[in-house]
Amino acid sequence: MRIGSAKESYIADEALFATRTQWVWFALLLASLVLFPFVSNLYWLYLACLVSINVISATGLNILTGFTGQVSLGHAAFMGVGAYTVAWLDNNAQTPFYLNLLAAAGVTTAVGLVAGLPSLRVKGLYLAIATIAASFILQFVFINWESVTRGTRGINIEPPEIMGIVLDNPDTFYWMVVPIMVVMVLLAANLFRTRVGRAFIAIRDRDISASVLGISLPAYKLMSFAIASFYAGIAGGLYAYFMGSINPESFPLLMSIFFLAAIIVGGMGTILGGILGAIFMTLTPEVLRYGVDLASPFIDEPGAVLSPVRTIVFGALIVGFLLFEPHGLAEIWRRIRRFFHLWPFRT
Amino acid sequence: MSVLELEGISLGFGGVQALSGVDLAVEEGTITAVIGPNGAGKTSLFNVISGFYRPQQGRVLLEGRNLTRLRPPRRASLGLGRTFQNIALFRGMTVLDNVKLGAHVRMRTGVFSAMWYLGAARREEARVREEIEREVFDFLEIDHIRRHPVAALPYGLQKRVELARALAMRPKILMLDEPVAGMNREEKEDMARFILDVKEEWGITVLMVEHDMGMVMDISDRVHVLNFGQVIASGEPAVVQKNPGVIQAYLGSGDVNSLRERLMGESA
Amino acid sequence: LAEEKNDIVIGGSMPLTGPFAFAGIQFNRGLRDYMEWLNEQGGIEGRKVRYVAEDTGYEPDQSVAVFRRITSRENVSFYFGDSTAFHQTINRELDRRDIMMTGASFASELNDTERYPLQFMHGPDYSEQVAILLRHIAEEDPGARVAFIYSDTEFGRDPISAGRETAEELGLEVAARIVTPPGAADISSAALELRRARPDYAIFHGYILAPIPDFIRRARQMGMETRFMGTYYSMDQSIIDEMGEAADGFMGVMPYRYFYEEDAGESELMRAIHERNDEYQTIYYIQAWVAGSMMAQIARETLARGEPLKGSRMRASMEGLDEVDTGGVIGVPVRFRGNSLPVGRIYRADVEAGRMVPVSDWIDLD
Amino acid sequence: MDWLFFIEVSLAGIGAGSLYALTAIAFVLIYKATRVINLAIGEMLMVGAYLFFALGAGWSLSWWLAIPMALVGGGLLGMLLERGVIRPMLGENPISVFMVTIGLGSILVGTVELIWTSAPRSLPGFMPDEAIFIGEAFIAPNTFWGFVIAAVVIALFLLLFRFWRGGVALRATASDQGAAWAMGINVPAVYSLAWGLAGMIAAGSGILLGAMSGVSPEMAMFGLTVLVVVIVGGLDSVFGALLAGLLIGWMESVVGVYLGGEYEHLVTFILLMLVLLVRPWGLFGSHEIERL
Amino acid sequence: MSESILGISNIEVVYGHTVQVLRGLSLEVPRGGIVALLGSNGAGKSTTLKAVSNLLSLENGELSAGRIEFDGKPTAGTAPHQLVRAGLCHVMEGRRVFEDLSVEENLVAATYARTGREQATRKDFNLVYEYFPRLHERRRALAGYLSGGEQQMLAIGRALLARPKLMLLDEPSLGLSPVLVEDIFSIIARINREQGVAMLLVEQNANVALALADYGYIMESGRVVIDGSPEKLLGDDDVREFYLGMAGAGGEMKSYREVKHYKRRKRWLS
Ligand SMILES: Nc1ncnc2c1ncn2[C@@H]1O[C@H](COP(=O)(O)OP(=O)(O)OP(=O)(O)O)[C@@H](O)[C@H]1O
Ligand SMILES: Nc1ncnc2c1ncn2[C@@H]1O[C@H](COP(=O)(O)OP(=O)(O)OP(=O)(O)O)[C@@H](O)[C@H]1O
Ligand SMILES: [Mg+2]
Ligand SMILES: [Mg+2]
Repeated sequence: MRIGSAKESYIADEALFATRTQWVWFALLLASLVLFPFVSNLYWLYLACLVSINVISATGLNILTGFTGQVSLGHAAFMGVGAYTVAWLDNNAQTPFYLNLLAAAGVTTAVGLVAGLPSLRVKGLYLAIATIAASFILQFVFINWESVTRGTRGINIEPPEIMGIVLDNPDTFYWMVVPIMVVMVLLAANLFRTRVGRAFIAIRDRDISASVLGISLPAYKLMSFAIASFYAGIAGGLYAYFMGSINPESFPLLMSIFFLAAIIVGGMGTILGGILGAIFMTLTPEVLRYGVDLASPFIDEPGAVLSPVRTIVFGALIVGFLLFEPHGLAEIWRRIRRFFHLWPFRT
Repeated sequence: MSVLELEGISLGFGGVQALSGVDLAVEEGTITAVIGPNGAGKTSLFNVISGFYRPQQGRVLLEGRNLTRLRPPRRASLGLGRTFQNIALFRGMTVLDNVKLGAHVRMRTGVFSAMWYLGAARREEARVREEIEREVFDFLEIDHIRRHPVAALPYGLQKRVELARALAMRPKILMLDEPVAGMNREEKEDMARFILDVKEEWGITVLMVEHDMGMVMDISDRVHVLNFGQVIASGEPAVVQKNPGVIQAYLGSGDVNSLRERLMGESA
Repeated sequence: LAEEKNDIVIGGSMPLTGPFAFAGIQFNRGLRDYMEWLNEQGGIEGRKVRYVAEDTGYEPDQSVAVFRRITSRENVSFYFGDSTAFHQTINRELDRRDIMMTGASFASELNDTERYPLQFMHGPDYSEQVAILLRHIAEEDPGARVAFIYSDTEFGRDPISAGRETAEELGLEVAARIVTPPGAADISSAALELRRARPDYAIFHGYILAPIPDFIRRARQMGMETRFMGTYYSMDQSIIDEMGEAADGFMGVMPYRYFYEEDAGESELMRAIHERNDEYQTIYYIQAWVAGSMMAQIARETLARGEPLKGSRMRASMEGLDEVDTGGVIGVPVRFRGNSLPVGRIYRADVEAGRMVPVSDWIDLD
Repeated sequence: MDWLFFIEVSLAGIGAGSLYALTAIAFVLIYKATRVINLAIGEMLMVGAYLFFALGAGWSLSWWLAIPMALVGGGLLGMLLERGVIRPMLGENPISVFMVTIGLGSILVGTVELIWTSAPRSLPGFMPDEAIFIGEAFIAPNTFWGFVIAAVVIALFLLLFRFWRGGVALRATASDQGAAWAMGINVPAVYSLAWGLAGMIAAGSGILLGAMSGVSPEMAMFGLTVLVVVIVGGLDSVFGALLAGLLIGWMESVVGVYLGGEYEHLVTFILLMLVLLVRPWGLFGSHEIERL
Repeated sequence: MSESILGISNIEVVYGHTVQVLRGLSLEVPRGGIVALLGSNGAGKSTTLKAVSNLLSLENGELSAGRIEFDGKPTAGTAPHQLVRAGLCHVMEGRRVFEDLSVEENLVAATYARTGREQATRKDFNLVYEYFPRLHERRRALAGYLSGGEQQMLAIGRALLARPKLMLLDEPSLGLSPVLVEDIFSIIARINREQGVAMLLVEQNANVALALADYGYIMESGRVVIDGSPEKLLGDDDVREFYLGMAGAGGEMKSYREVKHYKRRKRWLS
């Protein structure tokens, strides 16, 4: 409940940031994104870039899985398609980087549409498993289509260049990837203010009654797959540029699970959830690393427990959130906000 | 004039013949009730009309247009609105979003304009929002709950939201599957009033399935009786009510007092 | 702290956990011990050497993260990597930061001075390892039939096409190429395929242990007389401990001396290793010493030329080396060809003696 | 065509397939009773193998002691997972439960790596070592004995589901736990039983698999193929699991030999896609009821 | 042996630690008697039944105060299946048949209710089929494909097979045709008479429920607001208006067409 926010028009009521405070927050957030490079070191910038790429990808998966209810375990493979498109163009057709990125998104969208076809026949868990199959088939293509992918040897990508500046380091890359991330997130947020986004949610909640309400299931399911793949393509393309080299093992099933975990932990079906989840899941290993550093006086060979502990924590986060906080970090965030909103008048 | 006509609809599931050769016409501007024993095929008939089931035979005509080959979404956009026997709201959404979804078929925004949310998309959202507020929420007296998630609402209100959603479609014909099942008398009275107003103020033709005979007899203009997938009687409520076949198959004694005596007899 | 500034820093992305941990832990210990020993000897040109490493779990993205983390805090001159994918991914960054790198990967792909000018291998690449094996076969048994058994991974596929060409050149017949899917559980049908091909020799590549024992056991059950061979990463002593009887006669290529080798005394590094350790040390531990000593040597040479410890300069001095000092761990004088040292010896598992025994001379692919 | 060779390859494939089938039955059991798609089945199998490894190699118990203990351990693990994680998720949407099992899988793998590291290990041998010939066709002894053991267990379960009233109880519980409970079925016990039994079977398959190709955390990947098997066979059909297991085992084997090992998984997943498109509920599964 | 088979005193139920639904509800069901429980939507009728059969835990609900006794023993701490086996059978709202079991298998599942007692025989099945011949016709069909009425018959049939001492019936007439409502209620009456099963009957169809019951309770927002014999309840103005649809004190049935747009408030709400 908010005091003194009577809307003057329905347009205002439908706005993304309804109140002045929200606008202020958004501006502050943008400002801190701008200031961040000036106060952090390269390593933190590296993480920031990685987080941004993951936010894009997770947001895409959230549209498909969180909002439309189509579980996909092939998201990483779609990113792979984007990455290989960029890599191939970079090595074979000296096209500029933004064209490559758009092409990556385009190709991935096309592949995503095909991979989404099973969703017209099957749903729920069956679909999830069909996407595992799709991801294995893509993996097979990455490995065996040697003339394009160089097979298991992997393929190198030159860093992108904008107006003569080579973005070969996080401190420059940051200025490219963060704005893209912000735009992609805003686009996704807009989507769910309109009929298209609502139709997605309707399909998630009850697909047959959605269809009787005039929502064409095949069209919207495929649309959702297409949008998610578009995001995956952009993220994959950026990933290829950022890493500078990719191979078929860069996009394993585990990575798809990672993104699924990110949206679970963040909160399925909220834009904020995708963002928070991607940030949280990308940074958790870092926190663990510090934790293990702290614990080093007490255990011998602390380095050697890090990776199993990471695996365990990864699983425990999925289980824990689903058990105790099924709406994820986004819900925790809302609760915090509510608390401070009414503070000191608690309800 | 009939808005909706069914011609020779037959529908079977494996061994079960749910509908066989049903002919039925719904006159414009009426409340038409379909009654019949459980399992007679009423819900199946609705499902055939909205396109969820494909009949083996027969045609569905809406304002003379053959719908038989169309899929459910297309039929909805041509003006078939409906509510469901078991509430089928989108439980993850608020009342407002549920109702907005009803207006889905009347909106045009595509993905691209949706994502940029500029100009046309923005205007369309605002327009629909305003219409819903003005016409639907006000009418059904649910404006106070527009921001509530539907899953938490009491049953009666959920039914009302479902009606609101169907109205937001601005359908030519509104199909209600047991709109007052599970309600007490008081709530039934509210719902009856809404249904009458839908007909009278909105000018929408209503086709409804209902087992509450009191209500069916009071508010409907025409009644069709279905039994074992066949129409066994049609006509004015008062006439149908006296049809011995209908009484035997469906209505029973219909008299509380005689029932009471019967029950007393049973339990004596 | 001023002193620390002058240190020569060697960074490492170490697979202390994950499927490669058995080697990673040894690399880590080996490098640590070697640096300690080196500092006891007075460091490099009076400068102390410091070794900084973190676990990667053998995940390339973690390796990259560790690299970023270490290089953002330290002025790194050398780096030790853990997987081919990491070596490839980080290459651009190496060039940018002018850091020299070696590591656990002997991928043929990396043996390309144009693409990977700042990387080197302290042994033969996988194709060269297979070539050494084939060379030995061709000598022992001219015209023999050879089968390749490899896993369907980047690691497994690496030397296969080159291996076929080499075999043809040497007049050997490639009787079969048998691919096993990654993480394969059951190799029954692959074993049948092997039996049908009836090769004289079968070379495994792309595995650590499983499914090698299974293959050998089944071949015995089917009464085959094929001799089995492996490449570097399946040649540690542990294969005898794990496989028991079945390991007898298993052969493979090894560029370094084993810990228990009699003529260990000839070698300075082996002596140092023995001083520090009473128990058996794995070949990975020894490998780390070799890697360390080569880094030290390159650094020494560069400093001697009066140049800074920058990758490009170090590359030049590395190429200038007429003979690489391996502290005697590699039994013959070697020098870089491309990014690798294409030298090795064939060893055979002697289960009764409980150790690996050399069955060939040092083979230099030249 | 070399028919003897083809037969040998087929037998080897069917032998491997029997393990798929056995593990698939653990999966089906859980699904039948609790409607949970258990993606952690591969990990449960792996834990079973490690338990046997720990008891047999670590504590050097003899195999006839170590195997029952590992089986019991697997059963207890199943019950523990059910009690601790699955039961609190009762009534949540199936997708959440499915993802919980992914999380569980991760926890199990991490724990195994923490305790035993991820180095591959070999199990103490317990199966006869003499080569077996059917006619002239050779079968590896552990494939053969693995097949025999799996076949016996599967047959037992087929009989159980046919003639035991409990089968109805399992399915009733899966269909609507609330109603089943209100019908006098001890729902918590059914849950524990299903998971316990499944854990036991999974551990058994783990031991058999480990005896063939050693144990390592990578074994968990076996679960993925099992997933394909159950989907192809129909999630709730024991018979389907059996047939699909053998079919896929055989197919992988033949494809691996005649096309090359890199095609094994590809063909499996293409088969999966085809089945999903033609019969989404699997070859023998039952159709989900959907009404308005 | 106490007079009543079920005694509920002063219970309170909270859902999800936050929503209090029952606020000190008390009622009693005599042995072999039929008691009707009426109330508007959301009053907490189903919650009451779930509290009795201990099924609340499935929905994150909790009995936070009060006491329930079945057959002289407190039910607290007894698992639902044990209560059923002791003779308390809950026919839940919304039928809740096992959709992907056949009709016959649904009945087989119900035999678990008799674990520890005399086992069900073919005769028991035939008895069910005799009460509901329609079920016999469709005994091989999947329950999920039955029509609403058939499912309701199956739900009651299952309860019958359980041979309970007390049946909790939650809106058995929901969605049934008038003739079936009559049938179902006469069968309920028959079961009550022939088998001596006590019934706690939750119904929206007040007319029929009060016709059948020996005693009635009317609840609003979690507590009983009025109770008494059917005659007493039928004579109450509020009950007549809000539950039976009779205009005022006059006793004429109101027509739905003439529903007033303003409403009188219930006396017991003020
Ligand atoms: N999807 C389906 N598959 C198989 N049989 C079905 C299916 N849908 C309905 N039926 C069968 O068709 C018949 C008619 O069912 P329908 O739901 O239309 O009845 P109804 O008249 O709406 O009954 P009620 O008043 O109880 O709702 C029933 O016998 C039912 O079992
Ligand atoms: N699982 C639950 N969690 C939270 N609140 C619940 C839950 N179940 C029921 N409620 C709330 O408890 C109240 C009483 O519900 P209950 O189902 O007992 O009502 P009822 O009298 O049976 O109504 P009806 O006539 O609709 O069946 C309602 O307001 C409902 O919203
Ligand atoms: Mg119906
Ligand atoms: Mg209720």
